[in-house]
Amino acid sequence: MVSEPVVLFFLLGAIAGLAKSDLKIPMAVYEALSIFLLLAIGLHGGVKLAESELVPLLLPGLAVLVVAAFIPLIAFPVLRWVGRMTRADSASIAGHYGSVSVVTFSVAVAYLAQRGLDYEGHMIVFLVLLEIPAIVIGILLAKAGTGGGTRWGKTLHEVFFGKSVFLLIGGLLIGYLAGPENIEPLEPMFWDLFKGVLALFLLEMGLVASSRIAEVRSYGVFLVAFAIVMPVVAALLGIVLGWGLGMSLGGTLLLATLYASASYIAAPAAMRIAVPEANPALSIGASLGVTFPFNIFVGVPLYFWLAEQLYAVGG
Amino acid sequence: MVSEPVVLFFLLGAIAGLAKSDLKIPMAVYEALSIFLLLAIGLHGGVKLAESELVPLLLPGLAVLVVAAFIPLIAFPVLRWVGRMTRADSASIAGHYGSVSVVTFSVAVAYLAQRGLDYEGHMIVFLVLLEIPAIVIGILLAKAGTGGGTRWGKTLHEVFFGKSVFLLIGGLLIGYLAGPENIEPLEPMFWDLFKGVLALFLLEMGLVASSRIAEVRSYGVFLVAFAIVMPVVAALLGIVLGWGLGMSLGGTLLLATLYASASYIAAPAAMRIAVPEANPALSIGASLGVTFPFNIFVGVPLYFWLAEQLYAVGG
Amino acid sequence: MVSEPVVLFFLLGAIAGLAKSDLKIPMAVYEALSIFLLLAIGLHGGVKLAESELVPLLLPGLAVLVVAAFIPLIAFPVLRWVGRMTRADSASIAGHYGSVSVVTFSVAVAYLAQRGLDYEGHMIVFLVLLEIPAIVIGILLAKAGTGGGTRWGKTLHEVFFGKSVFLLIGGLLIGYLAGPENIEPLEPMFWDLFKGVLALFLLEMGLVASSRIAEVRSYGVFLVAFAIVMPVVAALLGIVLGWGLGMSLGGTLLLATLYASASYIAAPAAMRIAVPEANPALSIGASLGVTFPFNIFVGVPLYFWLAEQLYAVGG
Amino acid sequence: MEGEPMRLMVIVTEAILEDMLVDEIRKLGASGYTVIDARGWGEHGKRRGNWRQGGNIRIEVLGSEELCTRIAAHMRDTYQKDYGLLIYTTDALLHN
Amino acid sequence: MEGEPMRLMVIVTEAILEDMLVDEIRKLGASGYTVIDARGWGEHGKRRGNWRQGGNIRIEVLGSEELCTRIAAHMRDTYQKDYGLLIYTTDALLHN
Amino acid sequence: MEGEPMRLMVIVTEAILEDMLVDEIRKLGASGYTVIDARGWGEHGKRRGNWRQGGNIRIEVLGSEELCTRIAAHMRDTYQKDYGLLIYTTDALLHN
Ligand SMILES: Nc1ncnc2c1ncn2[C@@H]1O[C@H](COP(=O)(O)O)[C@@H](O)[C@H]1O
Ligand SMILES: Nc1ncnc2c1ncn2[C@@H]1O[C@H](COP(=O)(O)O)[C@@H](O)[C@H]1O
Ligand SMILES: Nc1ncnc2c1ncn2[C@@H]1O[C@H](COP(=O)(O)O)[C@@H](O)[C@H]1O
Ligand code: NA
Ligand code: NA
Ligand code: NA
Repeated sequence: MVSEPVVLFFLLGAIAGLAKSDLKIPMAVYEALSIFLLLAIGLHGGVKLAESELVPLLLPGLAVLVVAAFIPLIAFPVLRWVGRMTRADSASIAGHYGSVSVVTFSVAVAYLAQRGLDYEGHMIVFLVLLEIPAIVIGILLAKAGTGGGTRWGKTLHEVFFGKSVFLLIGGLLIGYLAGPENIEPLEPMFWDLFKGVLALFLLEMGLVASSRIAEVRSYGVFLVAFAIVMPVVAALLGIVLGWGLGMSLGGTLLLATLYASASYIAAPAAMRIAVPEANPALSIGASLGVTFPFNIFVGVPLYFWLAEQLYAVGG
Repeated sequence: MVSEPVVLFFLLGAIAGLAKSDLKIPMAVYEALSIFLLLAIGLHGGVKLAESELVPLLLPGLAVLVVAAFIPLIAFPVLRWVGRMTRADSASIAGHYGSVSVVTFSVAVAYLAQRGLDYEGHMIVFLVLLEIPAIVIGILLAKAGTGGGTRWGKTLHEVFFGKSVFLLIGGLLIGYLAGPENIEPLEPMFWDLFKGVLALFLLEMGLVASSRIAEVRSYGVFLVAFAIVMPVVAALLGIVLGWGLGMSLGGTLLLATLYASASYIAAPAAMRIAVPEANPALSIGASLGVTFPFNIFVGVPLYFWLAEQLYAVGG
Repeated sequence: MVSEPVVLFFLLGAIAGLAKSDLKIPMAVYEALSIFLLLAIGLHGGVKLAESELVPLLLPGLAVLVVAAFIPLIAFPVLRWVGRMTRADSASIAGHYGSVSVVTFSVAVAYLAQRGLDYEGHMIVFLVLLEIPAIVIGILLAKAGTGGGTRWGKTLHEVFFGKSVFLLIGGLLIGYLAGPENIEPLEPMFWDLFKGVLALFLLEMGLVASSRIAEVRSYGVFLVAFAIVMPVVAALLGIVLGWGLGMSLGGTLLLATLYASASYIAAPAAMRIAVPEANPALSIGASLGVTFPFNIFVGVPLYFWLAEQLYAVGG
Repeated sequence: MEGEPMRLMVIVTEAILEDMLVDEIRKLGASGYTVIDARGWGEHGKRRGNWRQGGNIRIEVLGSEELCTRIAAHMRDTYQKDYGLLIYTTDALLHN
Repeated sequence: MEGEPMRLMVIVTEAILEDMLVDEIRKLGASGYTVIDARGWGEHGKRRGNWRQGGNIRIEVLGSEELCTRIAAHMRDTYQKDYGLLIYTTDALLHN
Repeated sequence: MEGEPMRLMVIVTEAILEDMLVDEIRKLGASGYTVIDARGWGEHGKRRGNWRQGGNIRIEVLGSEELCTRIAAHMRDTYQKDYGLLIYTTDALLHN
């Protein structure tokens, strides 16, 4: 059966959407669920970080960032010259795939929890670090050689103070400053309910994704193929890097998942402001309509299996 | 004192409404609470179902369905000829009373939990099964001999893909497919919070009901009497049937409550589309303004007492 | 470090607001969180009350009420003649400071829980009692000698049936009537999640307060000074009274906090109706923009320290 | 003021009809529509908007006079008898 | 275009006044009203709509010119001085 | 009917632009604005309003004809090409 039952809620939402059910998650509830997930992930990372030493993380952190920068740089030429997409669309989609998805990450965390596997707490720091640079690279790619001015001020503001990055960093800091004991009274809310809230959020994601898939389909087979092959390629980068850095198997799965996942909270908002000539239906359609379900249903177990092979052989 | 303290929240909401308090539960929160309750009930039923054998359930299930079909068929002529209501109103109200109320059911479940009594897990399957046929019967009764075309496509869609039935069935399937162990991480959310969410939902129900009661009153004493007598009659059917089928005392209480309860989520939506000439103030007023409070305050303890007598005698 | 980590969420919200982050808590969610907090506080108080005897509370309760009435009577002349504010503004602000803040109270409760200190359960009854009279005094001060008619009916209705007082009293009664055992199934919701919900609410408070502080600033240094000195003075009254009545250290901290806190749920709503000529930006700006953060960051630990000194000396 | 002369039609009705109505408005030839959640009161009583069965929507369609006439006729024929309904139009200039 | 000539009145004001206003609008003779939650900015500063004290409502009343004049006068007399308030009207045709 | 003749401008566009737009509208000289959440459909497809990226807002500005012309021109120049956008105006009388 399926790797992790929580993804069945995505399926339920998608069916509701495709069957035109009157099931609707009000926008206010969607906002509340996403604020919860971002804060919870951040808090948890902060607590884990408070328990680890920071200096030894600098070098691996840098490596993770540098390798991540290759993802949009690989994606862009493929989209532009194989896919024959406009510069703006190619750059925007590349930015989405370079950035990360908090919910995909959460599904991988749940996948590990189900198997009783641990992971490095600072993975959540990487999650935060990886959200931003790819978006900036995407914008630079869009503007390179066009001479068009960018609303950089507004855009960087949208990136750093957009709720996604802001709540992750905020949660991280609060968790770090407060430490494990002080966070304990918050755990019934932010940790015990985590998976239940994730289930509801996936239900909503299914509803939203189902309305997006039609739009991707109309753009043809190339984009669908890209949205499946690109995450696998990126995950391979992550698996090799995690293994090379001596991470635990769990940590490597999370890194692979981060690389493989595509953003649909931070990136769409930033790109819509900074590269308005890009068609958001394409980038959101690919990342939410294809890559997200691919990752949670097929990707995470696949990356785990691949990582296991490498760890078995390469020790 | 009162059978189950959670119903005091209904009273609180009703007082707020009657006293024109500015207390308001925003529609988005109402939607979120009802999605939660429907999913939680479905999941719980699915898990219970995964633990039981299905084949022995077929015959009792059929019996429960067949007897249930009599409820709207009893209600309709009473409304039409005793109450002198229009065909459309009679049919619509009959459909509401044939269908079931998830929240009344939840109150009965809480009532059993408080007494430490168990019940058959497949009761939740019956809950799902019973929601639909009475609505269809109601529509048929409305159209019989009128020659008026019905938006059947739209109506059946509203019934099956309306959020109420859809989430119950979806939760049931997820619970069944995932099984008890996999659902465990969702329990802090969907089970530990169940009663608290039910309390909030009852608060809102009280607010809504209080605005409805005035409307029923204006229709006179017949409708109020119907809204009290009909559930008791239906509950008796359920008690005798549950006992006859050899159900546990808890299961019989739930069956009686299902029969006695009137829908105010699925039925109103479907009827408004399919029998628009029926006045929704009457059906919702009776089911939500009279029958619902009657059931949770008086009905559930009464049906329990009646069932106890039968089990003591007929044991 | 900070007294109680939950207040860091206020800081996070305030930074988001000042940095013009796109983080927004939808109004529906704000309403839901505040309904939750009010009910939870009320229920908890009711349960505690069910465990204590009522008669011995009458005299202390009266004392608490009478002393509390002095707070607006002290504040009004200061605002009117030192601050040279209009009669309406002075009266409205005095009413806000005489009334109480449920969230400040909750932070103090969390502060005690963190230190493992107990408190008298009937403090929550005092919380309810104190919300109302100061508002009425404020209105009387505004009208005294102006001959202007007041919408008394509407205003008193707003006070007693406003959601704040209504839910506190309602929760109190339900908790009292149901008693500890019956409330237990509601605890995973209303008690285990209390601090997590408080954290989210503080996040929202930070967002709202940040938009208010600018408005106070424009009114000058007097109002800011008032909003800091007034709570300290009121807290001293509370400390001495609590000690005089022989309360526990925890109870005295809560009483001091009640006196020191200023309302921003019940009072603004009532004052806007009853004293419309008062500028709400001033009263809400002072109470929410200055006094609230002062109390949760500095006040609560300060009052606790002061109470400790008195109990050590006078003990 | 310069701009293309148009007619703005506003329909206030029961929220439960939304999916059906917007489909029909598209089929009747509108180039777009805007929907907003609303509450209100009229002949059919108070619509508090606190739950789906009791809420209204307010639909706005900008189009030609002829389109508005067609939509109004359809609405009257199909929904007027049984549902809470208000339809009005005003003059408008389109600027984009 | 055919339809009954009417006047559409729009009132934007503080959310806290809703219950009072709709009562008064009924008493002044309106046959209905429609309320929508709103936010905004004006003379009285920014109304973010993130909590009840800081939100606006937008009330629409379709009626005769005379009704609109009466409601406008009442609003001005009762609320203009102390509350955020905007009142405007436009021509409209009623189609049902 | 008596009242100050004005022009009412309505802008329907993507929710993500709200903060920028209201700043610009202030800078272009408006004395106020009112914002409402909306959903809809138009040339740029369906906007369901179930998440922020997919929602619309509806902005109302009451002002002089000249102000409306200025705002309309700015909106067209800055947002028309890349964003879902509808701009229309109607006549209105201000009553306060
Ligand atoms: N005169 C009116 N002015 C503004 N809105 C109205 C008016 N009459 C009705 N409505 C709106 O249209 C809905 C349905 O109207 P009705 O069919 O009269 O109940 C009401 O709930 C109101 O929201
Ligand atoms: N010129 C305007 N155009 C559109 N809405 C306005 C205008 N002026 C005021 N408003 C709305 O009316 C509310 C109260 O206005 P005011 O009394 O000017 O603060 C504001 O919060 C806005 O929502
Ligand atoms: N003819 C129309 N009538 C009413 N609303 C419209 C119309 N056309 C567009 N809209 C609204 O404006 C938004 C953007 O329009 P568009 O740029 O055409 O996609 C849509 O999502 C609708 O909410
Ligand atoms: Na990625
Ligand atoms: Na029934
Ligand atoms: Na106080």
